[in-house]
Amino acid sequence: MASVRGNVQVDIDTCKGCELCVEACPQDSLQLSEKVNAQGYHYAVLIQDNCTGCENCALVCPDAVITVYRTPKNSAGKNAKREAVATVTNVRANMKITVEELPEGKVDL
Amino acid sequence: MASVRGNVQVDIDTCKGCELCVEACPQDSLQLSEKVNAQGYHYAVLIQDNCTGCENCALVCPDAVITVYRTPKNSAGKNAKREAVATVTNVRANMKITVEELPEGKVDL
Amino acid sequence: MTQEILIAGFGGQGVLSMGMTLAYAGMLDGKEVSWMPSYGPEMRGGTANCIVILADEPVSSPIITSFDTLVALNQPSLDKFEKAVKKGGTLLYEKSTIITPPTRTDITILPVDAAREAELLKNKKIGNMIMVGVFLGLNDVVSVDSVMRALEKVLPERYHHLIPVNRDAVERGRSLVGETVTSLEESHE
Amino acid sequence: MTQEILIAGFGGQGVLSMGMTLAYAGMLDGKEVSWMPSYGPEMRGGTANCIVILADEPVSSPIITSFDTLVALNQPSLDKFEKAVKKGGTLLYEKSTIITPPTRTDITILPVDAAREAELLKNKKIGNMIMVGVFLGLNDVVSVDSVMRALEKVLPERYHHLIPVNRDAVERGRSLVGETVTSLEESHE
Amino acid sequence: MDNPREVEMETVSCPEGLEVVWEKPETLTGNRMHYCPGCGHGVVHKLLMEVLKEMDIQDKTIGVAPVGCSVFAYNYMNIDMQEAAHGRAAAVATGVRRMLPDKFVFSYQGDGDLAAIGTAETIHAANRGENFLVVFINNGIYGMTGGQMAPTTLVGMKTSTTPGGRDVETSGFPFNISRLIAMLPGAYYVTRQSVHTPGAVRKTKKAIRKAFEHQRDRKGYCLIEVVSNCPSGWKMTPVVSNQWMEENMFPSYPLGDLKTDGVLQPLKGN
Amino acid sequence: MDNPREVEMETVSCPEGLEVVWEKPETLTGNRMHYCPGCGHGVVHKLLMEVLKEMDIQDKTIGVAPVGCSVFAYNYMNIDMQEAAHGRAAAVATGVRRMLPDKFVFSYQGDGDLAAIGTAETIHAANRGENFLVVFINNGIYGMTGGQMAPTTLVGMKTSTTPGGRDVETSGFPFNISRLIAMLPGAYYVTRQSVHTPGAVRKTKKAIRKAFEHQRDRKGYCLIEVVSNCPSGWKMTPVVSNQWMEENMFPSYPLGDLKTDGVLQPLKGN
Amino acid sequence: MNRKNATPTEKPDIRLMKGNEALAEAAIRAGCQGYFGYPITPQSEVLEYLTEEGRKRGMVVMQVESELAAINMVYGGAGAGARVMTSSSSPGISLMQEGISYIACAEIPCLVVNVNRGGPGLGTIQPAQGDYFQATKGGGHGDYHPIVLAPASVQEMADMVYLGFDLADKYRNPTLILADGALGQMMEKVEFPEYNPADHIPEKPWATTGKPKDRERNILTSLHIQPEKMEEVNRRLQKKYETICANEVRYQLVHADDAEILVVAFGLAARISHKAVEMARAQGIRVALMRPITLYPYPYDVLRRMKSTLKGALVVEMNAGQMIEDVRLGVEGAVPVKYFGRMGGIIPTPEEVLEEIRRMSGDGHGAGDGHHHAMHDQILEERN
Amino acid sequence: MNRKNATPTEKPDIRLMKGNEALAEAAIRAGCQGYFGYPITPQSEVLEYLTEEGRKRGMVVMQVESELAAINMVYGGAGAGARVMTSSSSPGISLMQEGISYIACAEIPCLVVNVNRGGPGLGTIQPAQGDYFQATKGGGHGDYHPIVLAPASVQEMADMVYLGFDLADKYRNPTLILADGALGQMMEKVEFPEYNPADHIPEKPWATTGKPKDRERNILTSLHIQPEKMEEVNRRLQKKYETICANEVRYQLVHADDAEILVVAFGLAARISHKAVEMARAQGIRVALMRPITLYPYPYDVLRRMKSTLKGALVVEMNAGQMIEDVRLGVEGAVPVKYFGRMGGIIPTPEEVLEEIRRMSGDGHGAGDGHHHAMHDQILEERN
Ligand SMILES: Cc1ncc(C[n+]2csc(CCOP(=O)(O)OP(=O)(O)O)c2C)c(N)n1
Ligand SMILES: Cc1ncc(C[n+]2csc(CCOP(=O)(O)OP(=O)(O)O)c2C)c(N)n1
Ligand code: SF4
Ligand code: SF4
Ligand code: SF4
Ligand code: SF4
Ligand code: SF4
Ligand code: SF4
Ligand SMILES: [Mg+2]
Ligand SMILES: [Mg+2]
Repeated sequence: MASVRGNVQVDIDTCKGCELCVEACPQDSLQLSEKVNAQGYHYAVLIQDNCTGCENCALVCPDAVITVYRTPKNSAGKNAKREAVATVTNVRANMKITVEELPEGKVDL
Repeated sequence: MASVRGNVQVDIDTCKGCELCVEACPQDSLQLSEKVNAQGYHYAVLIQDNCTGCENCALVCPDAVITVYRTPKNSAGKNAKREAVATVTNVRANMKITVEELPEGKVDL
Repeated sequence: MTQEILIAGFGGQGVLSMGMTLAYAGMLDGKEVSWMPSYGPEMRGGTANCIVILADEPVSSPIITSFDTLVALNQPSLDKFEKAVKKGGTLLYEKSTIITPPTRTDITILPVDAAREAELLKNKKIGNMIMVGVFLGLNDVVSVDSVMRALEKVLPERYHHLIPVNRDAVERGRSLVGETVTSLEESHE
Repeated sequence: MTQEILIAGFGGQGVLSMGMTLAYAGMLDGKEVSWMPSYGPEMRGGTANCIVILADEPVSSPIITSFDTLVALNQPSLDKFEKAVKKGGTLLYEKSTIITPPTRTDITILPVDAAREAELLKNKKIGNMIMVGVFLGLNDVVSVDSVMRALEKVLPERYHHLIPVNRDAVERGRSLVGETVTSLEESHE
Repeated sequence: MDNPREVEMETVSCPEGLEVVWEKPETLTGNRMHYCPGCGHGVVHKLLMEVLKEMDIQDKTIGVAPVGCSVFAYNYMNIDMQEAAHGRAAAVATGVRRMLPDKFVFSYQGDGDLAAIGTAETIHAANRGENFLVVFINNGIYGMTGGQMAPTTLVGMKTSTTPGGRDVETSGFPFNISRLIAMLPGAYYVTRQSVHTPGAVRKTKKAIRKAFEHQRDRKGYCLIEVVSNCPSGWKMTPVVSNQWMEENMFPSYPLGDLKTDGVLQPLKGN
Repeated sequence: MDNPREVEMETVSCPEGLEVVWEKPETLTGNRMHYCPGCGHGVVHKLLMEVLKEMDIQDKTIGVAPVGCSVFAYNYMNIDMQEAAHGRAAAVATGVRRMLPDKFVFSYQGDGDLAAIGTAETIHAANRGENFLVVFINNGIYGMTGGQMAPTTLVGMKTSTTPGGRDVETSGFPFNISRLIAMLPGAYYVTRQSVHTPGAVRKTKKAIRKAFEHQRDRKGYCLIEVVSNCPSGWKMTPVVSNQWMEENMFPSYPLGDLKTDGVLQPLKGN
Repeated sequence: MNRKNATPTEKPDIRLMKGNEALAEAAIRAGCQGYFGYPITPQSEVLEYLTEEGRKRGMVVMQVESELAAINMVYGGAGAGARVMTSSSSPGISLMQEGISYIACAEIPCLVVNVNRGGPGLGTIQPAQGDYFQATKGGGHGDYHPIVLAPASVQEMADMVYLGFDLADKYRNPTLILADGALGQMMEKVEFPEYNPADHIPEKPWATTGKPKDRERNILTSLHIQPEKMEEVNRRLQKKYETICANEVRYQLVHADDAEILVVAFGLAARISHKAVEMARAQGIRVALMRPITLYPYPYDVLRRMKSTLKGALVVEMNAGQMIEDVRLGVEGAVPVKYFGRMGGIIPTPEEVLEEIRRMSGDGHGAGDGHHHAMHDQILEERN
Repeated sequence: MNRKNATPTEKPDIRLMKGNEALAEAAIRAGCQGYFGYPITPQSEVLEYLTEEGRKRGMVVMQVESELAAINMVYGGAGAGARVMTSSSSPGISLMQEGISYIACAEIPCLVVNVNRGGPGLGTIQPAQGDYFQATKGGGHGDYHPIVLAPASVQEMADMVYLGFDLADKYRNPTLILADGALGQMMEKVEFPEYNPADHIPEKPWATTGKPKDRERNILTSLHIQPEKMEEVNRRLQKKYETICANEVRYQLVHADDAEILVVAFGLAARISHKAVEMARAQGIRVALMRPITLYPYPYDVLRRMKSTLKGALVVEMNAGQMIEDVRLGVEGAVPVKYFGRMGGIIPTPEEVLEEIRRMSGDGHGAGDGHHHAMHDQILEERN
């Protein structure tokens, strides 16, 4: 469905969980985390790999905590492996960090 | 010319000689006196007997110093003798007061 | 006996009414009481706290900086106020919202899973009354009776149908004290 | 020698500039001088007055209530200030505007027909300078020379072509003194 | 005597056989007004007091005087009055109005008072639809303080603070505040009148009467702007000032109703 | 983990092979904003700073913060700023503007600040055609002081000082001040925007850019009203607040240009 | 407007309330008919409470466009004969200074409440007492004085509303209540006394209510363009202030009998100082507390009376030292006067004050002095 | 904005001018770049003169919508680094109190002129000194002090503009000139000194002129929401005020050597008192005059130094007795302090003051004392 490949990073430490990005994303790529950050907010996270880099989420985010990436127009990295999509700056000893590789097959650009 | 007979009294002590009544009188009945009152103003005086009692002078007078009279509609006093037309409340010992009877003939109502 | 209490958490957690309930109860018990909310624009961020003083003598300042009891309902509150508990004092905290638990060793620390207990009582809003109950279980500065009577005064009339469940929450909180205190070690996992 | 002068009249009569001319002249003569206008809303009615003090010592207050000389240019001013002339002082007044002349007998009173004199000099506006001249004819508190130099400073530049006629007016005023003083009796007709 | 027709004598009663058609209403105190000769303030005072007399509401009316030449309005109007701080007459009137809902209340204000320092109070009273009348004397100048620029001073008009004429760059544009007020839903009746001719005087009086009737019927906020002269500030004779006013003020402040019965009227003029 | 797709890890650089298309401009300081979650203030801050960055005028711009929730704007905008007294931002901006005619100046104000206590300063700055930009956040409430009625509060809207909903009799009408300002000849560009959708955000940014370009070209006063939300004051979640805003605020404050290039635009809505 | 029946007498009634709310509730019970205000922390609850409760009970309660508007509406409303008030906090009160000067000169009775926060400027919203000078010396122009009351508890936040209105009416003068953010925000026990407005509100024949045929018109003005007239007005005002000074001084004196050190403090600072004084007494220090309840008129006399037996005075304020001038004026150089204070919204602690008291008393303050005096408050009203 | 070259040096130049005009002319010469004001009697000439002359010479001069707007424009303009001023008279100055408090807290140097008229309220437009308290104790909220200068002649109306701006810049503090209607309206001789703004105006690195890449952004604010921070700001301000008090006290002392009676007066009242003192000296009364030139900081020290040799002090004011408190604070109860004053725009006469002096000195003030002392003014600047 998405013809352009994009990606977003959320500064989850600063995210306030307002959900406006979730609402604004045409791809339904975002959702609020069940966990809270140190401020007690359920921060936004990318839940799908279909981000088109349309910027919508970043535009509406009041706290400017989303950075948006996209395949360069004359792109080399078109099929670059997708990696980290959310910034975790508030890692604590007791946090459980799960990193899952997204299956390559799902990237259908 | 004037079909209604009128008359005005100017409180010359309070008159400020602004000349607005003179300007407003359709009958040119008013003029500023050459003499000044105690405030130093050339006060307004009636100089003709053709006043129609139209009120114009009184309406525009900022100091509300003009009283206007007119023959009653169902008038008895239609041709009543014209008398005093200006109030002199500031008579001083050294003032020269001239009273002239207006000739009856001139009253053409 | 004087108790100086700080209750801190998010806006919606019933911080202020918890404090008011205690203060009102104290008043009914003939204590000198004061209740003082924080009212800074940090409220923008959604945090709220209040200081409750229950005393035998007239209260001098309603604003104090160290406390016999801290009730911390979220992480920022815990982080900010842990050090404000008097040596030997008590710290109650809402377990479900705390990522990094307190570390002081010179005070009594009780994690309370008030949110879960509230859910068990089928009313998410009464976590604060669970906490009141825990507080009562630990202190007899005000009587349980007065707290129950205070509830009627503190709850707006439109919520008076909820008085019974609030009472239940207070009771449940009191009964938790044994359990919680024994689980103290575990909370420092 | 100190001279305390009040000049009072209508707005357009040059009251303020008359005072300024005297003050400026005093300054040129090395005197301590002050000039103080009245600035009340009675100005609405068109009256104006100013106090000029010419002194050998520093002037304390620029606002005083009794005067060596009163120059009254209209009836209201005369009525209001006649009593403010110090015993033995001088009262000059503009004859043409006065209906009721002054009645005090303990001061020197001089009616001046400055308006007519000004007309004779073909400039209605210089009545005030006629008065300055009369004042000079009566007092030597400032020099004629300084008054003449003061005129240049007091008149706005656009009126500098009128300096000669103003000088003439001052001269005429001085020369009037003899005539006026002798006609004093008559003014009390 | 230069003019033989000049007649003066002491008369106190109505001349024989005539009846009084206009005399000073007793709602005026009779104190001599301090206004300069020919100033429009006096005319408007008179009209206000005539209306109170005609409606027989002298005993029910509270006036609020401004700071401006009309600061002494209470010396002339024979009614209970409050003297407001400069610009705050609308606020003072609101206070009176809200405490005395059954009385009649008006404020009387100059252009500096109403449209400069008092802008906020003026606009918010209108926006609240306060049930009182504001009489607004627009003479394009600060009369009382000696002729400085007012918000309504015309472009190019000379005043003591616009010696080269009002310049838009520095001082902005003449401020047509009545037009703004007419836009506010709280305003019920907004009109611009003058008092320089007998006809204009009659119209203004009608407007005042209408406004008090609206007030009686609790219709809300009414504003009567009177474009007026300031012979002293403008440095003109009264007669010339009125001519100048017609030629210069009216094009910028065209006379007529801006809003009647709560309905905006089509714009006239620029 | 409840949601297996939730991915978290420490990443600091741009993901391999991708380029940044949106990131926080360095004209924002990076301080965490104190605004409530979902509050429109943050979006507008961001847009302003993006425009300064794009026009490369960060070093030439002086901002004026109000008293209101955006009182701390200077903590977030990485430019020289002055914090004005409540309502006086337009006066403060005038002072800056007149002393620094070659710089860029804007004020940033809430509806209470701009349209209640600051009415006079707001209107007179516009009327003078002061060459600066006013960014006006209309959220229909006093956010900072805890949710009292603002001049722009809708009829029937509940706030802590209109517990039964705003009632016209007591509190007057919602105050459409941008419309009044657009009427003033000194105003060059007046527009009403919002920031609740990506499209709205893009439009608002364009408006801001346009206003700064007008300022550069010395066209005079520009006002950008942003109809915004106040989730806390309205007691709604951010998402619901935006829906509520569309449904309730926009009819009273219809979006679009009120005046462009000095020309009044036809009225929309009521 | 049937002002005398505005609020029926109610029986005493004990509640736990915020100071701001207690003040608002008292206003309703005191027969206040009009409130005009503008929100500002930390006193917005006054407006909010009155909006709900006051309106229900017949009051006109308006949130208006600014404090400037509010104070001038108070002028208008109170001038129309009603009991009217406004409230605000420091910056808002500064904006009212012109209006208060007008009100004082036109002799319009009304109540103004300042819930003082930390200044200057926008400052902080935390409690402070930095507006003492403004309140007592006259923040506006010209020679005038509001009567200034300084509550020190939620109870007094209520009590001083009745007193404030009554004094205002008695003297046709504005009364100012100078509280602080903590007193406004804190909840304490409060008991509302019986109070029937009808028994307290005098006739106001001077009010502008519409001129009946048979009386002269009433004019409320502060304009007296003739200096002679203006001086006369000023003399009349000064005379009134003298009467107020003679009759209305109120203060609280604790442990005065044998005191060597006198702590002087008002409002919240006085509560804290009271505690410190008790602590010091427990340690045997002979220290007393004088709490001015009226800041204008100021209890100079009690200071004058005490100065000969004192060794020193300590003024405790939540500002940089303002009331200290009045204390110095009171003791007239007879004893050293020290200041201790906190600023910007910080509240001093009893321990800090105790420390200062100890410092003043010196180390050897005489053994055997450690007798704990029972607290005995006396609220004196001098000659009244 | 090349502020340092705004006004080129001019040579001394003697004129006969109104005080208001002299003040305005001095402002131009002092390199004032911006004036924002609103007309009010008796000071409108400042605005009018600057409109004509100031604009010609490059100044930005604006008549704005109100005093409230004016003071906030001063905040903005002076905050942008320019020399900026405003002027008004009593009611207008009251309206500026919030703004002045903000300016003081944000430490923005500027000049505010109050040509005091008779109050309170609308009062009269005649000269008075009733705004002494407002000026010196702080009419606005919170702990702050403008530096307050009190001219007593047209010459000083000019001189104090230079001094006022220089002090403002030196301390980043507002300076207030407290004159009165007579000083504003009267004409006297005035001489303008050489003054090159470039030599006096310091760099203003704190000003908001646009943030270059290589410096931190400049923020002018009075908001410090954390009480700890706000207290810190207050402490910094208090420290500054202490420095000002230590360095900037100015006063004039006449006939002090052998004086038994000290007349204390400022501004116009001091001129009049001076005359009275000379008259009294001529009658052999040992009386001196102390004229505070700075009202804040106040010359308490000179009073403290003199108090032991005095029999009494007489404070002469054109108000109901305001400065008398500062004099009492200065003499600390050591000598009786009497007040004589006129109000509402009335100016006391030298004769009236003499009468009071005579009353104080008693009848038998010692024969043979009738030696006329030559007047010797000394304008002292304590420690500076
Ligand atoms: C607070 C304050 N600022 C300024 C003044 C001075 N002042 C008195 S009247 C006035 C303006 C008068 O102009 P306007 O309102 O147009 O009335 P007019 O005299 O023209 O009728 C001013 C500025 C004042 N009295 N109070
Ligand atoms: C003189 C003064 N009055 C009142 C206040 C209190 N106050 C602070 S912000 C504010 C209103 C804020 O509302 P708005 O301007 O709409 O901004 P928002 O918080 O909604 O963004 C008020 C009344 C103040 N600080 N100063
Ligand atoms: S950039 Fe567009 S597609 Fe990607 S998460 Fe954001 S809104 Fe969704
Ligand atoms: S819009 Fe921004 S702050 Fe809100 S949830 Fe999304 S990332 Fe977080
Ligand atoms: S009433 Fe009419 S006709 Fe008679 S004098 Fe007046 S204006 Fe003239
Ligand atoms: S209009 Fe009135 S004041 Fe003017 S000249 Fe005529 S009578 Fe006199
Ligand atoms: S100054 Fe102007 S407005 Fe004032 S009274 Fe004179 S003419 Fe009328
Ligand atoms: S209170 Fe409202 S306006 Fe203020 S930050 Fe919160 S949501 Fe935004
Ligand atoms: Mg005008
Ligand atoms: Mg808002």
